[in-house]
Amino acid sequence: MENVLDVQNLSIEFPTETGVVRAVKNVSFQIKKGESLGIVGESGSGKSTVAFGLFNSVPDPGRISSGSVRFLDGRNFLKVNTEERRRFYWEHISMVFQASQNTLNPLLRIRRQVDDIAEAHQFNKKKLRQKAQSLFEMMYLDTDRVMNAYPHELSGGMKQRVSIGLALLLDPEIVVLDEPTTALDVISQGSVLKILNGIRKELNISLLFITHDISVISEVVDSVMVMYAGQVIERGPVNQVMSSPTHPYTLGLIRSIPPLVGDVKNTKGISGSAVQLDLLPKGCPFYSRCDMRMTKCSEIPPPWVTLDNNVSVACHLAKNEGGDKNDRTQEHFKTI
Amino acid sequence: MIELKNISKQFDIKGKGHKKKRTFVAVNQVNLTWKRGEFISIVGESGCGKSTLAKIIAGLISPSEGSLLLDEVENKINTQAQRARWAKVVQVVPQDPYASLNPVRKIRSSMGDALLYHKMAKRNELDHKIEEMLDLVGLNSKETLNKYPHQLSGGQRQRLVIARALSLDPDFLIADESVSMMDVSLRVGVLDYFKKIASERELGLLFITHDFRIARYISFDGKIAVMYLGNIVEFGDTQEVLSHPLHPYTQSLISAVPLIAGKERRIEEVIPKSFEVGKVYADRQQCPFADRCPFARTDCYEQKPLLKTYNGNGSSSTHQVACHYAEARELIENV
Amino acid sequence: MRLVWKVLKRRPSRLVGVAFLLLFTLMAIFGNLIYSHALNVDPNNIYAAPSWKHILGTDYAGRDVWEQIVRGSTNVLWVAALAACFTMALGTIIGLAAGYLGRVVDAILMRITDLFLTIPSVALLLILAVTLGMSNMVVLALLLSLTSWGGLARAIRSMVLSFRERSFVEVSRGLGLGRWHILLHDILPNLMPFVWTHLMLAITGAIYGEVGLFFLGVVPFKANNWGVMMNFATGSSGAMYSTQSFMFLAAPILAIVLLQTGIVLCVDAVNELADPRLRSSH
Amino acid sequence: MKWINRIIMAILTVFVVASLTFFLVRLMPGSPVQVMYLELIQKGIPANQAMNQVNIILNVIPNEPLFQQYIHWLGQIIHGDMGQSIQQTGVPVIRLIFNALPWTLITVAIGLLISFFIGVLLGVLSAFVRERWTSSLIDNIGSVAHAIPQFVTAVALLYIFSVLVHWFPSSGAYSIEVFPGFNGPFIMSFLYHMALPVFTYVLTGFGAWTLQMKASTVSVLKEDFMMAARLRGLKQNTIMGYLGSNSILPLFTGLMLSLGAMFGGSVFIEGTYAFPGIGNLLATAINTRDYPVMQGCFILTTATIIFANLIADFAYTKLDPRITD
Amino acid sequence: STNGKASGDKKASGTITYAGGWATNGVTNPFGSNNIIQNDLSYVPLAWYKYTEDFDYWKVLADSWEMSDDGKTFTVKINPKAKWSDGSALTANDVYVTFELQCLTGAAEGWGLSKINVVDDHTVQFQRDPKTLYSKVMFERQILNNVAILPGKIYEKYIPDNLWTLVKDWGGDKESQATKDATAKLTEYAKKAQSVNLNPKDLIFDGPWELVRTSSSQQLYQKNPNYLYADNVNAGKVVAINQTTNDVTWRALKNGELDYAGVGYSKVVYDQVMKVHKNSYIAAPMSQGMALYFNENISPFDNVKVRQALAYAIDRTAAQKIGEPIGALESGKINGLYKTVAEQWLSKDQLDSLEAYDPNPDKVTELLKSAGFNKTDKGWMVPNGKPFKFNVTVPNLSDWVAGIDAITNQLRKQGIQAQTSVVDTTTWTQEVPLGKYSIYANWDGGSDINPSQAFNQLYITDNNYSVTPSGKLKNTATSPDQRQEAIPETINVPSLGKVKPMELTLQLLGDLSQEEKKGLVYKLAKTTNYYMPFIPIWWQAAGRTISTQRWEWPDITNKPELENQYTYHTPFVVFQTLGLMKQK
Ligand SMILES: Nc1ncnc2c1ncn2[C@@H]1O[C@H](COP(=O)(O)OP(=O)(O)OP(=O)(O)O)[C@@H](O)[C@H]1O
Ligand SMILES: Nc1ncnc2c1ncn2[C@@H]1O[C@H](COP(=O)(O)OP(=O)(O)OP(=O)(O)O)[C@@H](O)[C@H]1O
Ligand SMILES: [Mg+2]
Ligand SMILES: [Mg+2]
Repeated sequence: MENVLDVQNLSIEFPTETGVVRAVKNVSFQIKKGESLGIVGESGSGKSTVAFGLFNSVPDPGRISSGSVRFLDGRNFLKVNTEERRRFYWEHISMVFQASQNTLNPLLRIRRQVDDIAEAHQFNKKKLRQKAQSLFEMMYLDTDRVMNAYPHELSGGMKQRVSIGLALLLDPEIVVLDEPTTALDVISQGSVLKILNGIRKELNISLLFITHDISVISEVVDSVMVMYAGQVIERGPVNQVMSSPTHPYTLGLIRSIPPLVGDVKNTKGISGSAVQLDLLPKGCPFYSRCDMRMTKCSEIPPPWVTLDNNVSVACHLAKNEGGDKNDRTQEHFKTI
Repeated sequence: MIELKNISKQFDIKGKGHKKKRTFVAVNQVNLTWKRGEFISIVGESGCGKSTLAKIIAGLISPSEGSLLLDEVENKINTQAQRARWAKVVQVVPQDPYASLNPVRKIRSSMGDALLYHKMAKRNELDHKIEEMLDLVGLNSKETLNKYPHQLSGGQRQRLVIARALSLDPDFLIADESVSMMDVSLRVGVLDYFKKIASERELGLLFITHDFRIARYISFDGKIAVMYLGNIVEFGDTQEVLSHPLHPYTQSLISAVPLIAGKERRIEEVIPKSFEVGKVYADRQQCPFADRCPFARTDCYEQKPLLKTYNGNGSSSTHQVACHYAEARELIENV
Repeated sequence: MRLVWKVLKRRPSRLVGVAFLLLFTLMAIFGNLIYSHALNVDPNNIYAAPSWKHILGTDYAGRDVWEQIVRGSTNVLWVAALAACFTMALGTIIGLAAGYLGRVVDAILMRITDLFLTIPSVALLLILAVTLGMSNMVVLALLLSLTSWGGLARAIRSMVLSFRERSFVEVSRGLGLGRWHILLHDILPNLMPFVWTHLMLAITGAIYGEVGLFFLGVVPFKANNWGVMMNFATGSSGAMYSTQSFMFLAAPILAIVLLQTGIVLCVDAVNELADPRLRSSH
Repeated sequence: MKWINRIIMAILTVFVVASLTFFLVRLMPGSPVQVMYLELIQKGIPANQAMNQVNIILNVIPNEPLFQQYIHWLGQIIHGDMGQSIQQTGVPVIRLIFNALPWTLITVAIGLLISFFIGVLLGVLSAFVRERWTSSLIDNIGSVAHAIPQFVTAVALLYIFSVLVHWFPSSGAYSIEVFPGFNGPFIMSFLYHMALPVFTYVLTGFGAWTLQMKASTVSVLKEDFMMAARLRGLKQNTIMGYLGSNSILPLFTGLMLSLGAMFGGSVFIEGTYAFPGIGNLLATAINTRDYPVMQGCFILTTATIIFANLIADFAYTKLDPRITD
Repeated sequence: STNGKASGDKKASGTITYAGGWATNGVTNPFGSNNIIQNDLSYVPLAWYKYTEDFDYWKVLADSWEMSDDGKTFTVKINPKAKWSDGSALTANDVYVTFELQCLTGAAEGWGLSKINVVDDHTVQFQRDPKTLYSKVMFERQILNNVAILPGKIYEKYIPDNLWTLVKDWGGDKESQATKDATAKLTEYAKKAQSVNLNPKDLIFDGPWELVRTSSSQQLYQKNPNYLYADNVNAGKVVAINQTTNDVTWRALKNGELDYAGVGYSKVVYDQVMKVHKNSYIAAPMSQGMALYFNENISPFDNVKVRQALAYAIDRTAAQKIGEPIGALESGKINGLYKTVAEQWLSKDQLDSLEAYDPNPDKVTELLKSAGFNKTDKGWMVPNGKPFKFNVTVPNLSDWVAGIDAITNQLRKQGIQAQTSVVDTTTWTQEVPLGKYSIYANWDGGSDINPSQAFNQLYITDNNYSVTPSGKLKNTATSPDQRQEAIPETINVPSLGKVKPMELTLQLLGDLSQEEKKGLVYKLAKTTNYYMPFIPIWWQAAGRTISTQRWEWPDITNKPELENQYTYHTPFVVFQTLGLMKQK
């Protein structure tokens, strides 16, 4: 299967008064048709920035310092001119935002916002409205009411589902979902995840699912990428990563989720504070919080290693062969 | 011991346009007993009245009906003196640690205020006291005291808020969604603080959350109350409620929790008929969940079920539920 | 002090503003000391050109224009500062009371505020000024503040209302702190950045009102004032109509413009100084 | 229902203001009755006779207690009669006001619209180039223009455009040689005469709009829906429409409020340009203690402000769907 | 209807634009108290007085007139060719009604007019009350020159049937009920006639121009083709611009918009205006000035020596240079009279005998010391040891303020704590007669160049007395404070002995021979010069500016009768009527 999306060495910087913040560093990944990839990481680890990077529209004052983004047509999307880029958006790649409650123009009815999309991409307004209605129906929404409503008349969960509906409107090849459930209630979140799962399978589209809560992800994505301080530190099939995390950070993330059944004794947070981009050592970014750190970790950036189980990881501890790594995960498993 | 007896709180909702004023019941006939040293979690969706209940207990708002008992003595909180006294009994740690620290005051004055006001410290020993408090929550007082809230990290702020609540040496602590704004990796740390401090001081801890994982973690040996539209629909020992939820609402809540691949597995699912939280006004006499309940029958719409002890197969006698057709289910199991 | 300098340095416009403001403040403070004697009328030196003796030339009565500007600054700045303080006090107190003392007080105070906001303030000012005769600076300042506190009161009230709902106030209530304690220690400090910023703007407003009253010439005057100078320059002395008398017209205009510019350019610096959040986010 | 209440409230406010000003203006030193009475006495007319004559000439009952006068006035005002001018015996206040009002209203309205337009443009511009020197230049120009008193600007403009270069006339609202009405020469003459007053309103007014619009635009630009609109591939026009409608909306209330401020400013501006509007009328009335005229101007201005606010609120609920009332 | 009547008239194509209007939004009613019509332009009197010697007039509407020898009747014949602008004849009835209107306001009664008879269509007879203090000459001038003839048709209906009875009652005993009633009635009718608002289209005119349109700042007039002297008039239009403030007029002059304006100047403006548009200045004499008045009830200003000392202390010429630099006349010898009038009525010797009060510091010291004052290093102290305070109140007429400021500055330099207080004009008008100010600036001189009027103002009216029509003095003060001048009935003047200024003034008002009058004038002037009830600072400029850019104005050198028109009439009305103006 071909890659719908191919990102190579994407780096994004934010110049600020105190210096340049490198929010994303050398991030590379590919998504195949129908595949869904999850990005997990703490707040500030650069997840949203990667997403905006895909659209080549990093918020001010950010800039993409290097790398390439290629979609199906194989061109470097970062070099495409504005008008072409505009046409490309939503028809090929669309997005559901982190705070999607606020992504609808508060002054226009949903209907008008659908029309605006139709107009921008030269679709038949009537047909597109019908399409929107059928999508909203798929999402258990009262279509007539929703179409004629102003955003403020809808609840958070409804708006989120409307956003997802709008994202699917033009049958894009890939949909980016930036924390689509964070602001939602448990039941709403559950429903949204279910809907996403269903749609993904039904429409065979690719998803890029961004979240800071690793527990949310496992039902929806095929593979997962863990980010820390703007860098990818582990990547692999979701089951592999979840069941045998290699990087201490990934391990920490999983361990910080209290289980619903069984003993809670082994639940444990990661010490230290969340990502601080201005306090990074030369070597491994996780150095200061890692409880398995070694002296070389602070000096030498860990190499990128691909393990047997299709998992790639950037950690000095990770080894391609040898038993101690397996022992460690094994031990960890027992603790869960 | 704090007891809630038939506590209700109603709000008048201003009518839109031509519509009349309506009374909206945020908390409905809640009975709850909370002993010193006991951990209780309250779980429910947004808007179900969790915070309102917390505020009533903390004496921040007065209930429309019902009474609040401290050690079996009825307790009224009307005057400033009564409020000040009650503050030393119950403290709340609010949801957003950033918003709950005064942004333009230094940590020192934010922390010291209450101590001085209640004359629990003299001005000259204030710094010392504050340092003690900060040590307790594991903060370096030298680094923090002269800073403004925005100069601290989320976790530090949350700990400060806890320390401040504890400064009055209360017997009971209410934590309202205290970790929902935090990163996953930091949550457990804060929860551990709560647990540690509460057990060290034998505090009663009322933990409000919408996340069953957190509820379970915090009150692992305590109790869980599930709220829906102002009502407590299920109440019981944490383990019991989670392993054998009785109320369809609890069941659908638990069904909605995303599972961790490779650790947990879903056995059965209860999906509500609608994903929107309904609204129930004072004048309706029905099961509040009836509109969304996949198992609702006619009498659910006619008669409001009361919270009563469930004596079904194998349950302990502390497990209470407000459902005409309560049925225990096991939804999730370990892999 | 270091902090002030740091904040000022951030933008050149702030430095310019402070320079203007400082200049006028010095004038206001030391002007009356330097020029303690009465203004010298000299019929043989009417509308003299600028020279070393008369930096800005002389006016229609042969009086030194620079001296008048300096003397005027004392009056203008004092009244403006006083009026701004009164405005602040009035607006803040009424705003706090309305926002914090419950619905009845709120309703009454807000009706009054609305009334003051709707009455055309310039007209009211004119009538009051004539009525009270503006015998001294304090009365004049009170008058100016009387017509300008409304907006502030309303803003403060809505801020108080929103702060009242903020979590940290709730927490303070939960800690059993008293109403007044909360008002003074929790809410008021949060309003201070706004109040400080508003103070600067209130000064510009007061200058506008004060100088304007004198410019219109409907009120009695004794003191030197830029407004009086402008009135004479555009009116009876006809300074507007000759290049010879240009300085007499231009000097008060320039003084007002520079002073107002100075204040306005300082506003964002004051804002930043008053608000610890802005200060260290850079 | 709500609007009826508001309208009643508005009328009540106007009434209260009118009543307050009734007493206020009569507190001013130098009552016209006194002035005329003493004049007559100096002419040699006995005191009681002089009083009588003042009574006849001035349309007021001298020595009538203030409260009685007020009751009297109430009776008048209820019938919509604002009384007659004292100084210009026999001329109804209404007529004086209606002679003056159109000039003020038109100049203020045009000035307001132009300054709003310029302010909005500059505000958007400044928001787009933010954090750069052009932006802070625009901001500073805006706030300085806003802070410079109207009369200073007026005098400066008068000096430049009427005294130095004789581009614009020195007084009046139109040339008497044209026939007032809807005809070309009259309109041209009016435009020519109002150029300077309008220019002054614009110069002193646009700054505030620039600052407000900038703040508003900056906050809308930060809104997620703007980014969303861009990523949806909407056309630039549509996006600008989103930005414009959302950021102008909060300025509407201010637009109407500033109408009141500009009415106040007309005292300065019309005085400087000898422009025969409400501001001039009011200043003259104050100088001559013409109570009914003063009151008339006051009532009119207040009513204008209050009803402008009412209209603004009403329009706001129509424009912003989030406000449902 | 009036529009375009003169449009075919080639000769009358020019426009005169002048600044002269004062009204703002007034009524169009030539008899109205806020009339917006420039009556001079639209309504002419029977004759124009030349202000040169008594009995010298230009005939306007009147053909001839005659005063009976006993001074009881004055007969006027109207020019039979006189017409109204609508073409109807101007008759005796119009004159009759016009003067009846004057009776309504009480004005005519004041001059001693007791009855009018219409003899025939063109002849009117005026009856003069012989008891009146108003002289024959003044009576004649009032009838001929001072009242413009208004249309009888329009005003008839405002005249009460029993007018002459009321007029008679009015002149009776002031305290009688009949007098009070008559006054009330007359005023009521006057008010009706004055407050009616007439549409310009309904009005008819007998002057050279008819009113076409008014705006709040301008009025437009058009030539009246039926005017008696229409052949001479060659200005088809006149535009009158309201003179609200001087600076508006200055701007218009500087922009070359005006052909004629009566406006004061400061030096700089004067220089600028005269440089452009062929503007030139005509210094018209005017008998008004600014003076410092004392409230002689307030110590130490009750002391003649103090007042004299102040007169020596003040440099009036310097003050005038600042306050009224252009066109003003120096105050001259202090004697209560306008300079040229004094020269006319007093002989050179008499004038020389008056003290000049030129600035003289030694005199100041001498006089103040003799008044018991002390000079310390802090300045002058009054006898009780407190500082000598000199606080002048000035209405906010800016030229006055500037002048007074110069004076207080002078005084401060001489050790007197002098200060200027400015109040708004209305407050000032009210508070001056109430005696609120110890020293204040006020208008100087009567409104006439006749010395009797000047002294009447100074010694009778300002002293809160009035002369009844029957020639008696009456105190009008309502409180003791009001007698602000408080000039004693008898003053002991060195070299004259005891003088009773009020009585002398009263005599001066009556019918006396010129010689007798001159004797009285000298006594009063001498008294004033000694007693110093006020210090005149300058005589107001009444200069007129004309532009010869569009119009050629008549040469006035050695033609005092023409020169005087600049002071007393709207000059171009007279000049156009006489055919003396040419368009360029
Ligand atoms: N406008 C900006 N200016 C400066 N730095 C920025 C800006 N936007 C983002 N950053 C920096 O980029 C980093 C990554 O931000 P990003 O929003 O991508 O994080 P995230 O992983 O999406 O976090 P969250 O879970 O909170 O959404 C942050 O550390 C932040 O400091
Ligand atoms: N002061 C008030 N006036 C009117 N309604 C109120 C008021 N406070 C709360 N409510 C309503 O009462 C209901 C319960 O509110 P509450 O804040 O207790 O919910 P919650 O369970 O804490 O929700 P969340 O999880 O969102 O914090 C909500 O529907 C809310 O709209
Ligand atoms: Mg993000
Ligand atoms: Mg809550």
